[in-house]
Amino acid sequence: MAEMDTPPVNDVNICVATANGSGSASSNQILYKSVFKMGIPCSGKNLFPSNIQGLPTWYFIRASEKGYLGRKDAIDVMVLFNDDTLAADVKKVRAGGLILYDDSRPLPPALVRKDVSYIGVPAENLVKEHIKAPQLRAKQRNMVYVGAVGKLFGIPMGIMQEVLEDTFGNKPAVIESNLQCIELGYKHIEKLGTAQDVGFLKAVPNGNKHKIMTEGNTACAVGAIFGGATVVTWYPITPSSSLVEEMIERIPAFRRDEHGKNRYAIVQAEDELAAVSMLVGAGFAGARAMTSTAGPGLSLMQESIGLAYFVEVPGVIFVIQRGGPSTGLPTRTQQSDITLMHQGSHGDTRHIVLIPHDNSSAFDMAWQAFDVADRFQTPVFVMMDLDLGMNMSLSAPFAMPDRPFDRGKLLSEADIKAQGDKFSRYLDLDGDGIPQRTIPGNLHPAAAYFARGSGHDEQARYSEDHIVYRKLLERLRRKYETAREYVPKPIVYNGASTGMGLMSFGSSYEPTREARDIMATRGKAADHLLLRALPVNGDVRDFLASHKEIYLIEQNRDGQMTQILRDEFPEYAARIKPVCLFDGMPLAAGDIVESILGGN
Amino acid sequence: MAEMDTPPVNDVNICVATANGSGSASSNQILYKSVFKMGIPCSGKNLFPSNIQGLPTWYFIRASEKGYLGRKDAIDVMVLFNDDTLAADVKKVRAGGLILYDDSRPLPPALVRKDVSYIGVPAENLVKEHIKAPQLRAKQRNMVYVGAVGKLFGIPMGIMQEVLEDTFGNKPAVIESNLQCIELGYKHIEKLGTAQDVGFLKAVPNGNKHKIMTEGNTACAVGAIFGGATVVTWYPITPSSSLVEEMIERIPAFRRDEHGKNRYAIVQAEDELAAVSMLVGAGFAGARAMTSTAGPGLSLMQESIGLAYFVEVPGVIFVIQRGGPSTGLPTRTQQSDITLMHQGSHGDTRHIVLIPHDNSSAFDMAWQAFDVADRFQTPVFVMMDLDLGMNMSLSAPFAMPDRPFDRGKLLSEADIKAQGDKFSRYLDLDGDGIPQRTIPGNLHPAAAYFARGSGHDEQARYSEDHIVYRKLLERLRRKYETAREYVPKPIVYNGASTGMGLMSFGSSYEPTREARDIMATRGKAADHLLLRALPVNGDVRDFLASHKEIYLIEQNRDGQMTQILRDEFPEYAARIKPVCLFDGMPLAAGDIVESILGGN
Amino acid sequence: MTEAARLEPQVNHIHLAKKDYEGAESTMCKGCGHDAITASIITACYESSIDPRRVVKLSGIGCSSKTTNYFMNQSFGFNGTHGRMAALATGAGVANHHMLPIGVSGDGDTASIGLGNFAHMIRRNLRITYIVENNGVYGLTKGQFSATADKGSRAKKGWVNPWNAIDLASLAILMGATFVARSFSGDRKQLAPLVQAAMNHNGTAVLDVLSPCVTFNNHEGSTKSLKGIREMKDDLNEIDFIPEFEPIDVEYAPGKDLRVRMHDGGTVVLHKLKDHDPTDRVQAMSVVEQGMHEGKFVTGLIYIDETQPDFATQENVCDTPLSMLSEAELRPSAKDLALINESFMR
Amino acid sequence: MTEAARLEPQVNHIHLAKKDYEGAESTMCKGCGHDAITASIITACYESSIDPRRVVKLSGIGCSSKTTNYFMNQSFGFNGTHGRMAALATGAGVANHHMLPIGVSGDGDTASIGLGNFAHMIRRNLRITYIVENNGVYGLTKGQFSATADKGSRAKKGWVNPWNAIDLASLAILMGATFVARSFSGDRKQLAPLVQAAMNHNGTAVLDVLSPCVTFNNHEGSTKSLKGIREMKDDLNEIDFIPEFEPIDVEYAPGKDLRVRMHDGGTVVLHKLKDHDPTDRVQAMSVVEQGMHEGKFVTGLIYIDETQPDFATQENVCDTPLSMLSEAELRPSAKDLALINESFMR
Ligand SMILES: Cc1ncc(C[n+]2csc(CCOP(=O)(O)OP(=O)(O)O)c2C)c(N)n1
Ligand SMILES: Cc1ncc(C[n+]2csc(CCOP(=O)(O)OP(=O)(O)O)c2C)c(N)n1
Ligand code: SF4
Ligand code: SF4
Ligand SMILES: [Mg+2]
Ligand SMILES: [Mg+2]
Repeated sequence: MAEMDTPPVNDVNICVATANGSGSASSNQILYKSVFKMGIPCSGKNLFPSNIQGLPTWYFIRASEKGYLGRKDAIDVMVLFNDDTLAADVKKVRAGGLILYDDSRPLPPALVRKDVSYIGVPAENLVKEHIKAPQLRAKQRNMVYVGAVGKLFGIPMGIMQEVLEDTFGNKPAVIESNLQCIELGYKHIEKLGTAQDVGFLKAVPNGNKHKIMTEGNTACAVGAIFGGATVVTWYPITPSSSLVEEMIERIPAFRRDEHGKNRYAIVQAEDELAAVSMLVGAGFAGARAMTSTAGPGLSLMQESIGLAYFVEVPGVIFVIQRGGPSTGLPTRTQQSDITLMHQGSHGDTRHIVLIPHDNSSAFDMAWQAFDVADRFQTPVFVMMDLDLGMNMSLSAPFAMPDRPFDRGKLLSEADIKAQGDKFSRYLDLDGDGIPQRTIPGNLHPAAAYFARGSGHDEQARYSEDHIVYRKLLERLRRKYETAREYVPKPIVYNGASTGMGLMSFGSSYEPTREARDIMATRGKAADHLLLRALPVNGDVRDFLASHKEIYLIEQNRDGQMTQILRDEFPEYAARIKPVCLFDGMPLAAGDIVESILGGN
Repeated sequence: MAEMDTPPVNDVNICVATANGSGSASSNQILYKSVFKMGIPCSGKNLFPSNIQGLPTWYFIRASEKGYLGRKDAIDVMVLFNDDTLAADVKKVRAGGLILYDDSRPLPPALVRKDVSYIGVPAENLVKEHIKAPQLRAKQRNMVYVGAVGKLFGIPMGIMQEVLEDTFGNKPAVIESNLQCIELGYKHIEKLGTAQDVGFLKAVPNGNKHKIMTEGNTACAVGAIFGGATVVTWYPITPSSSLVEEMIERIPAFRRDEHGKNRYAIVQAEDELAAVSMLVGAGFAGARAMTSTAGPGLSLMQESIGLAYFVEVPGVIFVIQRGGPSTGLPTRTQQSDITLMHQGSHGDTRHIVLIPHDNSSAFDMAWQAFDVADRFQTPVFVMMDLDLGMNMSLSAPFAMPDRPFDRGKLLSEADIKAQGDKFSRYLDLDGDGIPQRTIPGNLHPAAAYFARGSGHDEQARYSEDHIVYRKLLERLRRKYETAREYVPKPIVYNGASTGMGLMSFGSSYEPTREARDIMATRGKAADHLLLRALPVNGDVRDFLASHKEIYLIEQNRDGQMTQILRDEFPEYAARIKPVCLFDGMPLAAGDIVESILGGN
Repeated sequence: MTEAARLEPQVNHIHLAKKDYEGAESTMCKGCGHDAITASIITACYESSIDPRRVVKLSGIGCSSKTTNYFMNQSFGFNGTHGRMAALATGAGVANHHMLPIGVSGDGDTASIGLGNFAHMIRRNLRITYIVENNGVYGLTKGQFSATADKGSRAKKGWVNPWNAIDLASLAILMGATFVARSFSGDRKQLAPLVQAAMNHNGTAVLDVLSPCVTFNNHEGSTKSLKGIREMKDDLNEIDFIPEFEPIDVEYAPGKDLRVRMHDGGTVVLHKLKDHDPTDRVQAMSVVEQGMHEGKFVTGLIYIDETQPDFATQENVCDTPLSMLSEAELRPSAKDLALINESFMR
Repeated sequence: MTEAARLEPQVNHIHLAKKDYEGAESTMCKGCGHDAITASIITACYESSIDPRRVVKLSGIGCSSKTTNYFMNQSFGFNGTHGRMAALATGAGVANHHMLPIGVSGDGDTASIGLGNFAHMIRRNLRITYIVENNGVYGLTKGQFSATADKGSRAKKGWVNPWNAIDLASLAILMGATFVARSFSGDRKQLAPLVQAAMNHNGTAVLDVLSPCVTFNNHEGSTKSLKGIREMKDDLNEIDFIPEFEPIDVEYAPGKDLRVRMHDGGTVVLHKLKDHDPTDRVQAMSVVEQGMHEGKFVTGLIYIDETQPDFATQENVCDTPLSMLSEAELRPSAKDLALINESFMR
């Protein structure tokens, strides 16, 4: 390959193998942010165990001048800092790649491959020698590889120092000792004079000027604050916990009133049944309410999701998907709760699902979700996953909402008066399936109604009448149809298509985008449609009609999105071929290409 | 219509309107059983409120010499015994039909229709006059209409007396006073000399000779006993409670050992989360375990259903569907929990669903379900609904199971020894996706394993490896594919088809069968396929291939079964048109015909 | 009744007549205890001059849970899912803490499927009047035992209950409830003032009200039949509630009587019948235990603590209900967002 | 340890060495209390000569719940869903009541999401040794408060807990538990014999074991830190367990000491340190309450009642485990079916 001759610039894929709880989270962060600071597009993906201390974890830093942020299969550089996984890790690096290891002790000869180069840095010894406090040594050993990688690939010492200062702000002691370790690694390589030809990083002036780096859960947290979330209920569960925890950290800055009181309540529930019931109670009472969960929690919420749907209570549910079924792989990513979101609960339901594909859209959809929920008086899902939610990535900065709150058909006392002192909770006045709504505290004598999960008529009275019931279900379905044109539309990326179309959604978008470029270089140009919500809308039908061969990229086993689309568009069902990649690893473009075109 | 000239024989549709808790359950039962005893095919459907006392309830008795057991839209006879619903009920009878009412007080003139005939029976007065104990009067008033209807339509007094004796066996006082009231009604009509021309009942010698009459929940209860259910966990919920309550009544007769101890345990759980968790615990421990529930319970069970799927624990879950979503209409029927059964829980799952369509198949599938669960080591659903489960209907008698228990690949100590003292819990030795299994109490040193809902390898060890995980999910899917050929196959009823096909399942079968006959008389002959299980198998593909226009009859709003089939057979997706009838009433053939062919 | 009726004024302090506190027609069985409780709730709200428009009625699923529909038509109501009323109320309560929540549940709803959420609601001291209409049976599903059925109790179907009853009063005290009372549906003189007091309590007020199911649990062998309850009922105290707007002119015997000023106004006057101090938590636990031991249902105000902050206070919620906050109060500015974006560039 | 090691025989009564009771390598953080509890369970099973093949290990989800994997490799194990172990164990226990169930749970698992199922398991007196590894925190999800965190306790993230802790020992007693003990992960001398006794108890034995989370709840301001627990621990009694097969040769001081013969063999000998009679339910409740009041964790055997039937007995389950019954014992005959069919023809 060409790269063997002239080492590529700003196209490096580094994997760092460490142990959980060993302090590598910080060192990886420093490394990642340094690449960002150099102006090079980059993503940082953490493959961590469902454990607190001692199990293996891998961190992928991909620098890509072309701006590909998905995981890359081929690893250029492997940093071996976990003895427990040495043997397997050695095999992971591509032929021609580089292995950086701790040569405080020699590498077992069996682990020496001929087709890769090895560079040693005696981190353990260096730390033992230079760091006085023994309790710091274990954690800071990881900083040594930061320096070594920095030196090897051309990250200026100054940049790493700046990042350290940004990160540890007002803790000079921490900055100092970390800096010392980074320098140990840096200088060791410098002294060795070792070079490598795997690739280099070169600062791109203003390269990331209009970019931010963050995690999707943080984007949702900030978005929810801008969406006006006031009642936040939750029960901790990986990988969703950080979403609410970010809110806990951030919300006080914006939501304290002049008496120091909170314009919000964040309630840690005793379980997900309670979390979702609280959400429904708060939504009924008129608050912008939300919760955040993952698969097992979503399963537990099913009954009350149906209640909210049938009673027509707004609420926003963030679902950060992980590897299912059951407890599954809590620290791996998947898109496998689609059916349970879209058709969740017993009986006929159809739920609105918003599907961000990067941090900036996560922010947008997080605040929009509250508007959608209020307008349609129904639970709205924001479909995230671990890859999007917990990994560092670049995106455009968050854009200020371009419109005021939409609280939908929420009537004030004056509104009721203006319409002749009449109000029917479940009457479809406008033909869009959406009735009017009041909330407790509205003192108009006609405002109150009795909400119930059992059959009810347009005046919210109990009813078992079969015609009333059928009409109610039909209206609910009509509401879903109305939502079709309200939710975000797909984005189509057309090119010189050969009749092949790719469809992606959520975290599959980024690797699909890259896969499309790769396929084009292989003579298989394809168009690409990004789904951004359920119900599907806009150009989807056209896209299906105009492409004979369509691959729908899904991170699940059974083609859950495919099932929905095939049912919605039976005339094109046979064209839609699911590409199911569900091993729990962040999706890589190479896997998509291989699935469609076959291994080269 | 022809019926107006010569009153039809043995083709009468009677609706009895009474109030809940007024004793009408008994009187309707007597009436229904009397028709049965005359040898006339008949069904008895109860439309009851979600209430204990005082709300309206309707009972439909349909006698059909041709053996149609579905609900019929056109009501020939209306028995008006509920003042609260008089006005609406008067409208329900077809033109030319008959109204029987209590003329102790005169009917309001507004309720007098010209196109129907009225017959009065002064039940209240008769009872007041003849029944001494005032507390009995309210309840026994209903027996008066039994006698009146009997006399009007030709049910011999002797048959009604026999039925009374069968029903109240050893309670002569009850028999006597009921009989007295029936006679009051009978003689009153006799005395009046009133005749009617709506239809007659005429005994058919041996007409129901090889038929039994019962309710589907009873059929499941008996089937489960024959299937060897030993641990039965439940939480009461309409319309499923009677299934387990029937077991509680019946099981002691068969399952007491020589010391008077129980060879079963029926545990009323504190909620459905517990019921299903107990089921999983018992299944893991090796018992044939079952539970029974309805929509809201099914929603609550979602998390543990995924656990059972992923850990591969057998268990049988009866779901008696009712009107959803949410609490919905608990006493109405639907087929709207299909998705939640078939793809229940978060993550990718595919569950086996058996679908009885009458009482005899409910018995069969109830016992078979335990074999299927043991063989596939997975939760198996038996999909029922209120119409099947709680209404009286005819069927062939229960047939003794034609094969011994199939406990699947359950290894004894000797089995493990025989295979070289080796056992791997999750290893697919046979390529069918089904591994071997052991249960606690197996003392072979290799027998024990550690079950977990998190990622695991073939030896049941914890694993987060992505390849191990992918292979595990693929194997689970393979198991589902293996089940395809094991579960009951569809039944195809071919005729002189015009290329039109009807597909039905469960309680939709009977009205679809009737609809097909009606359509044939209208020159629209169609073939009919009865689905009996998921995954679909057998002739389904052929049927789809060989019919251009296919109507899939479903009692839900969104075409839940259609969605599954369209995904399974994308090439025929466009042919499959859902006929969605979901108002909660037992399905009537007329509604199907109308949906397909349009109003007559 | 007739006497009371004669004395009753036509309208109350806020000019509402008693019928203004009525709801839809009941669909309970004739004679059901739940209807009697409904009547007491109506009386209590009328007597306390509660504005129905300030009330939110909450319930789970069961015969009992239906009854919120049978009082105060002018109030918002929410009949949710089985066992989750406590959590539903928590959400509604924090969203608008100016409303007065009245929750009605059954023993199945609270002690079986809802036990965990009930316990945690108490722990948070959510402001609510939480009434359990306790009949020891699942009424709506036709007569199975609930978790409050007594050991040895016989069901209508003939089954005998092998398990000990869960005592909701002692459980509530153990979980930290700040107001715990027990009463009987048939004793309106005791129940109505308890409801009045509960509504003025700033925290979770648990009322465990024995309420015979005349259809499924009123036979020989049942301990929660009308007869059974009457025999086992044992009053700790007589209770009067004097609303804020009325002069405290009841007889008061120092030593024997106890006055408690309620957080939200009004005063409870207790005439002690037993030597029991309802402000002593340990005594409260043991008086209930002791009663059970002796086969008695101890009734009256069992425990009260007016000093604890309620949930919304503890959560430091601002005065304007969260549900009423405007966009201006909720959405940070573009400048705020710019700062956030900037922090993500470092 | 070294002393004990020297005295310890190489194999126990059933010829197993201690290492035969070990499990997979632990993945807990270094110093986690849960590992110490695992060690005590191993000791207890070894000392009592438990046959690992007769044990079923059950757990929910959490760091604590993982630990069933770290002892007795030769036992069946089931690591289920969060909060449902009690119900899972109920199913497994009734399916095969000859197995010995050891359940391990966390405080989040039991006192938050699992509270209802836990309470109802106790009510049924399911035979199980139910160990709660109580650290006042959600370990596995990284340090949120659990429902047993004390009021005012400070989380590592800085949050302060505003809610009262749920006390699992008194809750267990209230729910009718027949064996309730509390201990500390670090006190193997107390814990191991308690586990031994629990395993020989014919009903639900609840062991609330304080177990510091060294990673997320071991800082200043936490009441469940190692230091906090050591300071607050207050022993009610010293406990010895003498298995069936050993002579009872411990010192015994009449009046001060108490012997309880366990239903399934073996004897518990208690040397009282406080004036507490663990067979008195009311005393048991109040000794815990009193302790809490004084800011102490009362430990030792708090309550025991060996007279109650366990769940399987109460359910009248036959001697052969239900899971082992054959088709001949389960499937009625063709004649039976004919009779049933006939009954449906009338
Ligand atoms: C999740 C769920 N499970 C079961 C039911 C069925 N169900 C309805 S009411 C009820 C019990 C009601 O008992 P209780 O709360 O004591 O009320 P009561 O009718 O006795 O007043 C049950 C089990 C349900 N509605 N939802
Ligand atoms: C239904 C569900 N909700 C949430 C979680 C996430 N979760 C895993 S462990 C845990 C808490 C564990 O706390 P605890 O039981 O105290 O155990 P510890 O880790 O402290 O030993 C939670 C909330 C889950 N696995 N399942
Ligand atoms: S069934 Fe019982 S609880 Fe329900 S309404 Fe009737 S008497 Fe009341
Ligand atoms: S996080 Fe806490 S509870 Fe979990 S293993 Fe570490 S120390 Fe133990
Ligand atoms: Mg009840
Ligand atoms: Mg914990």
